Amino acid sequence: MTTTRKTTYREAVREALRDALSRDERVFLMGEDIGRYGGCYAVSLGLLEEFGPERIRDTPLSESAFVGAGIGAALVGMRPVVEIMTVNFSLLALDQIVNNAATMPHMSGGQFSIPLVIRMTTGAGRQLAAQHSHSLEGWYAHIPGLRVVAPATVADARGMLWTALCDPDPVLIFEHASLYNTAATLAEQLAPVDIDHAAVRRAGTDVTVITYGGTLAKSLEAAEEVAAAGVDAEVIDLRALRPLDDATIMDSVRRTHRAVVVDEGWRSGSLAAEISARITEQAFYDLDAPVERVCTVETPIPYAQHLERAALPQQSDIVAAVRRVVAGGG
Amino acid sequence: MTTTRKTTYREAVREALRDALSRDERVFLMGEDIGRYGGCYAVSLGLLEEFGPERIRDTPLSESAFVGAGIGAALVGMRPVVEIMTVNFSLLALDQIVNNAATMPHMSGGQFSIPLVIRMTTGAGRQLAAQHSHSLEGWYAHIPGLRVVAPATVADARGMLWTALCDPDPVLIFEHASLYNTAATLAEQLAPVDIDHAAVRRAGTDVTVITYGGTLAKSLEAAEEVAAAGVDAEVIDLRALRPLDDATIMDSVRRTHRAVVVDEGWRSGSLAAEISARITEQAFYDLDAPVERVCTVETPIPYAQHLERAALPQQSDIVAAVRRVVAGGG
Amino acid sequence: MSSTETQPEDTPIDHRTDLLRQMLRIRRFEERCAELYSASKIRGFLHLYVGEEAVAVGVTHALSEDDALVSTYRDHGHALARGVPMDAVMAEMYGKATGCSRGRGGSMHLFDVRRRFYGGNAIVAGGLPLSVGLALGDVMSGRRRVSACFFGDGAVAEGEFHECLNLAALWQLPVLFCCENNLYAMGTALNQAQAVTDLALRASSYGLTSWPVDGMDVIAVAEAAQRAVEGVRAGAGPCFLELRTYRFRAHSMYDPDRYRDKEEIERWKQRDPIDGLAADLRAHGELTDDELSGIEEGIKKELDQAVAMAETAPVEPVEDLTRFVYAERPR
Amino acid sequence: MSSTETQPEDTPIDHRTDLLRQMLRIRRFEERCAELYSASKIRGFLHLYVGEEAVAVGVTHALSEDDALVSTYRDHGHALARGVPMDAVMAEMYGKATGCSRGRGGSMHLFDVRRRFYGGNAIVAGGLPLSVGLALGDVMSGRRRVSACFFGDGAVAEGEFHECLNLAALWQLPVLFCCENNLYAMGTALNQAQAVTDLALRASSYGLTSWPVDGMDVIAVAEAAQRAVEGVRAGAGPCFLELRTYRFRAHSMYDPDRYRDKEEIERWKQRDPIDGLAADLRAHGELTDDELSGIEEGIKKELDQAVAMAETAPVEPVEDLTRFVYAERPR
Ligand SMILES: Cc1ncc(C[n+]2csc(CCOP(=O)(O)OP(=O)(O)O)c2C)c(N)n1
Ligand SMILES: Cc1ncc(C[n+]2csc(CCOP(=O)(O)OP(=O)(O)O)c2C)c(N)n1
Ligand SMILES: [Mg+2]
Ligand SMILES: [Mg+2]
Repeated sequence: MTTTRKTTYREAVREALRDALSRDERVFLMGEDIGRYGGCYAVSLGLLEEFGPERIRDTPLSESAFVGAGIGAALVGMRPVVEIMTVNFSLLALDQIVNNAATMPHMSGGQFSIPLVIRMTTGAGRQLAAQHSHSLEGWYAHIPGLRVVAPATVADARGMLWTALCDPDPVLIFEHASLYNTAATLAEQLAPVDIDHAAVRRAGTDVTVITYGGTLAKSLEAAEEVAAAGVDAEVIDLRALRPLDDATIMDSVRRTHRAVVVDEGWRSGSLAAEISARITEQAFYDLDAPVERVCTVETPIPYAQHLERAALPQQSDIVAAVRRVVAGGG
Repeated sequence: MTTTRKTTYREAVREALRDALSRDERVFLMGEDIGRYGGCYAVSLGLLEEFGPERIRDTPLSESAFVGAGIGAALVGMRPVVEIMTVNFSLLALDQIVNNAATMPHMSGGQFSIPLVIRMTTGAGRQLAAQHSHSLEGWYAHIPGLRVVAPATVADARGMLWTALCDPDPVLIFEHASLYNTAATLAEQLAPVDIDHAAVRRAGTDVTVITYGGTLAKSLEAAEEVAAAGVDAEVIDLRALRPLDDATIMDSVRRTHRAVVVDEGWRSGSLAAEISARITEQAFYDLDAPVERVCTVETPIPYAQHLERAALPQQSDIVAAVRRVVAGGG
Repeated sequence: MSSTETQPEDTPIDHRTDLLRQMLRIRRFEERCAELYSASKIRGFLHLYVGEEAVAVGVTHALSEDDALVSTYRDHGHALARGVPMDAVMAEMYGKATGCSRGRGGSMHLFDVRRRFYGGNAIVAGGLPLSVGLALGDVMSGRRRVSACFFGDGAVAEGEFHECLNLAALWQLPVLFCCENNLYAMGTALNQAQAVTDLALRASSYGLTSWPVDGMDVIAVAEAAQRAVEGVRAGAGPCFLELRTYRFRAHSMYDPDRYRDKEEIERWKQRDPIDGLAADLRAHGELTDDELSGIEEGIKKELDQAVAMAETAPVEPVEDLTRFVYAERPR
Repeated sequence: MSSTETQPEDTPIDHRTDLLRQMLRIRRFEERCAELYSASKIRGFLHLYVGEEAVAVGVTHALSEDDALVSTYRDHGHALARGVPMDAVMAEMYGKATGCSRGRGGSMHLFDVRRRFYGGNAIVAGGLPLSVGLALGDVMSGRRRVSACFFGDGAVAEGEFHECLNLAALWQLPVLFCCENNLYAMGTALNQAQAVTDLALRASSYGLTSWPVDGMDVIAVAEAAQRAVEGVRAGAGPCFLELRTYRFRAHSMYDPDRYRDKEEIERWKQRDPIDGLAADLRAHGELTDDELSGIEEGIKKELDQAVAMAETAPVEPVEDLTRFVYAERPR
């Protein structure tokens, strides 16, 4: 018999951090305002008091230096968990991530590994405007040498970190900012969580909706909405954005013959494009209708609520796309 | 009667710069080693002597500062042409490009425009290894607010710059490093060159090969190779990577019913994925076979010649993909 | 930007009262914003400037209309002091079409091209390169203008700070770097962020003129800025002012402010730039209770009107969502 | 890393001769590389260190085997001085499987985990954050090791330089910053890149110990590095050495070297660190012609063998192209 408890996504990440810090003394956290402030999303609140300033390291505003320092520390056997406040600011550390973390193991002929975890928030929906709202995880998913994951559920938020820390390669964890207050019931005894596979979050037979992170909930709600109209949608949560789990996607599409990809990134050059291209390549003859994408409108995210809403993928957009895909084709 | 002359791609870019500097006194160049050194690819050789240090500005190694300074200068009416040595180093300036240049016009409600041109080289093929060889123009093509072009021909290298400078928005010009020594015959009297449309570089009826920049020549050669075997390939040079010219692509695919996208970026999350997804969305029912992609293998580019060759899209890979696409389907 | 009447004394009376009025105007505006935030009229992030008003008012006082200003996400004070109309700022906070950024920017991204107010930058240190470029453009065009740039003590740790100070000094560009040292970057105290906490000293290592200023004294700020601007405008190269100040409120509306001593905050509040100047004016018989009430009255009226206008202003049509992503072109 | 025999004098004889030998070894290696480049045996970019050998040899001399070294694209000298076997370096230049990076790195990306040689970084200033992290990891693990990082005068302008110096000083990390000031970054002279060209002074503004060293004198470098390493290892925080040197050849094999005076180059060649030390040793009767020939002979043999081995070594199988993109996992 397992006991359970209600946990928020925020608490789940915190628990995961606390757990990792307790299990392995090589683990430490580094980032802006993770200590005294408690984390800009209050994720790491209390950890400084519990683990001390050596292991919960507040950094100056120097994204490139402290991300690079994380790489260096990983090279000598530490297990750093570096937090970048949002993916928007990660551009300042991109050189270190792309030119060092992603290349050194290969470029050195396998002499080094970089067991580094970088966490950052992503996504819009809170009226934070164009410099705090973008979804650039798709960019990172383009880079060989990186692993990219996006926990969309409380359980994944709780479980992915440890798996990522056990991985010998740099793993980037993207947490959609709108998820922190969501809650779910977790078992007291937690099983290990993989970071390799997509998950079918809702089984269905008529169409496959493929999504991840912040748009999973909207996709599930859209699936319920169309269910009322007799359309049975399968909803896949990618979980891992790099490498992608083609098998789970294709297995589903071969059964449903229709696919809609939902992604909060801008449409052109989105991760959704990659999924669409792969479905074309691997399941073209199984398709009864063209793959559709529901993405963010191609504009910097505006502040005004009605404009931001209009820019982002909404449940109604997903429903409409599902309807089109189901109506279309043969 | 027009007179003509043989010109290299390098000379064409230099001529374009000289021409712009002569035509408009608001134009100036800024970047690392563009003056006394003559440009790391000798593109700007002689311009310092001709136009002086006020307008040919050697900068310190400070990518973020001088790209941002270009944005600022554009905001007060200058027409800066900023050179970043390679797209690999542009990661250090990405914050300025993405968070400022691409957002300010929109974020300010249209109060500002940023008539800035940023040139950079891209691409591999010269054994420069993992920190000098990547093709990240696809990333930039993801960003609303930017325009992205890739001159693949000497004529475009000569003509695109002025059009870009006349554009009120930030335009990024990607020059594949392998092109500088290529040559072609240009008319003495040059017509304006647009930066909006793709170009059909070879007309054909059996399959559409879509490419740009450094892989255009390989694609054209592949087309000749398959022509010998009776396959008539149409080759499209995208020219503009953002916004994409869907009409030219779809028009062709609707005629040929088959498409291969060739792109030196890594496959996952490539620009090629976007093209594939768009073809699916807009011309699905015209397709006789799944769209194929020929991209770079997902690895940091290695130094050793045979490994680098194996990593990059080669003529033989394109030929093979064309053959598969033509053989496949109905 | 204020009264030009002069008196034999250094700082003429009207001028000082006007500075007080401007600071009060910012203070009252932000207090109202905090209320409106609680009422969910304003959303997103809201960073208040309460306690730091002397800096914005003193520096902008020294600038002429031609000069440019680059700001941060903590930009209400800068915008108002610079002359961006209060109703346009308030409408922006409401996300309305009449806002100074047409509702697209919100609190962190106020813009006003007519006042040469280049916004509202929410990437820490991200505005510095812009100011360097504005100055470069001016120099190359033969215009004698100054580009001033506000940023916090936190920004000093960023690589962009370093690149920009060096570039501006190397090219002797007319940039006035205004570092608002309020001792904290979010919850990170200056001495946890900088190995050397004397920021004016640090800046001088780039070979530019640099000095610390009491940022709680608007007269001191105005005088320092005046001196700095004169040098910069005259072509003496960039200048760096370390404006020592303090924010009385939390970093943003989300911040529970756990990282500061209550006593420290109280100590700084004793040096409230508004109270200080008001007391001084009173002591010198330059301000009566009636006059002060009159000022408050005027501000309240302006503020009420700004709120009323913002409340009823239209929003941008959703169809215009992608307008301005690219410049509008003649067709 | 060299003779441990000591003499009453500061710098024992064998030690000095060994330093000479190490510099000569680097010089001859690179001269051969230049030939091999012309013969298209070596490809890509090739940045020679000729003239700067005293820096690599002097600094590595002060490091112990436990210490770490982070290098740039101009890394042959650093690698050889650090003890990376010459045949592994040469094989890497050939792109062979026996290369110290298995042919994947080439000239700019030499690596050797056993010698704690962390490469070969071709992004200017990109190695600095790594060295800060290596040092951080050591401190957190309770190891008393030093992380040394080479970079050029050009790197000093980059934001990463600034962030790293501050972070290392703030956290008092055991990093030895070794700035190879050869007065040029490609074609850009130091005074065209830095408003303040005294780099040791600039570095000291971060609150770390810092001084300039004659980088053409290997003994001076070795002694300075020794002193610096002692302090760093003892926990006195990071240290910055400005090693004043000069490259005798062009920036890379592509560089026509148009931006420097021939006289300037000649003037510096008068201070060739190898000639200088050899002459000094001779003058003091510490080196005979025969001994020098013997050293040259030994180096030539090592070099010939390295080339011969590189010529015949196998290349990595094409099937292994994507090996090491991700770590190999037990399955
Ligand atoms: C590059 C970047 N990193 C992190 C943040 C998050 N952030 C916003 S304000 C702030 C503190 C900045 O402090 P300071 O520069 O001192 O300005 P102040 O808020 O005190 O006015 C931080 C860390 C950001 N906006 N940009
Ligand atoms: C970020 C970045 N920008 C530009 C370059 C191109 N580049 C390679 S070496 C170099 C000069 C560096 O000079 P310095 O740091 O003084 O080292 P040196 O070559 O003199 O040893 C430049 C500009 C690069 N590799 N990385
Ligand atoms: Mg502050
Ligand atoms: Mg140099």
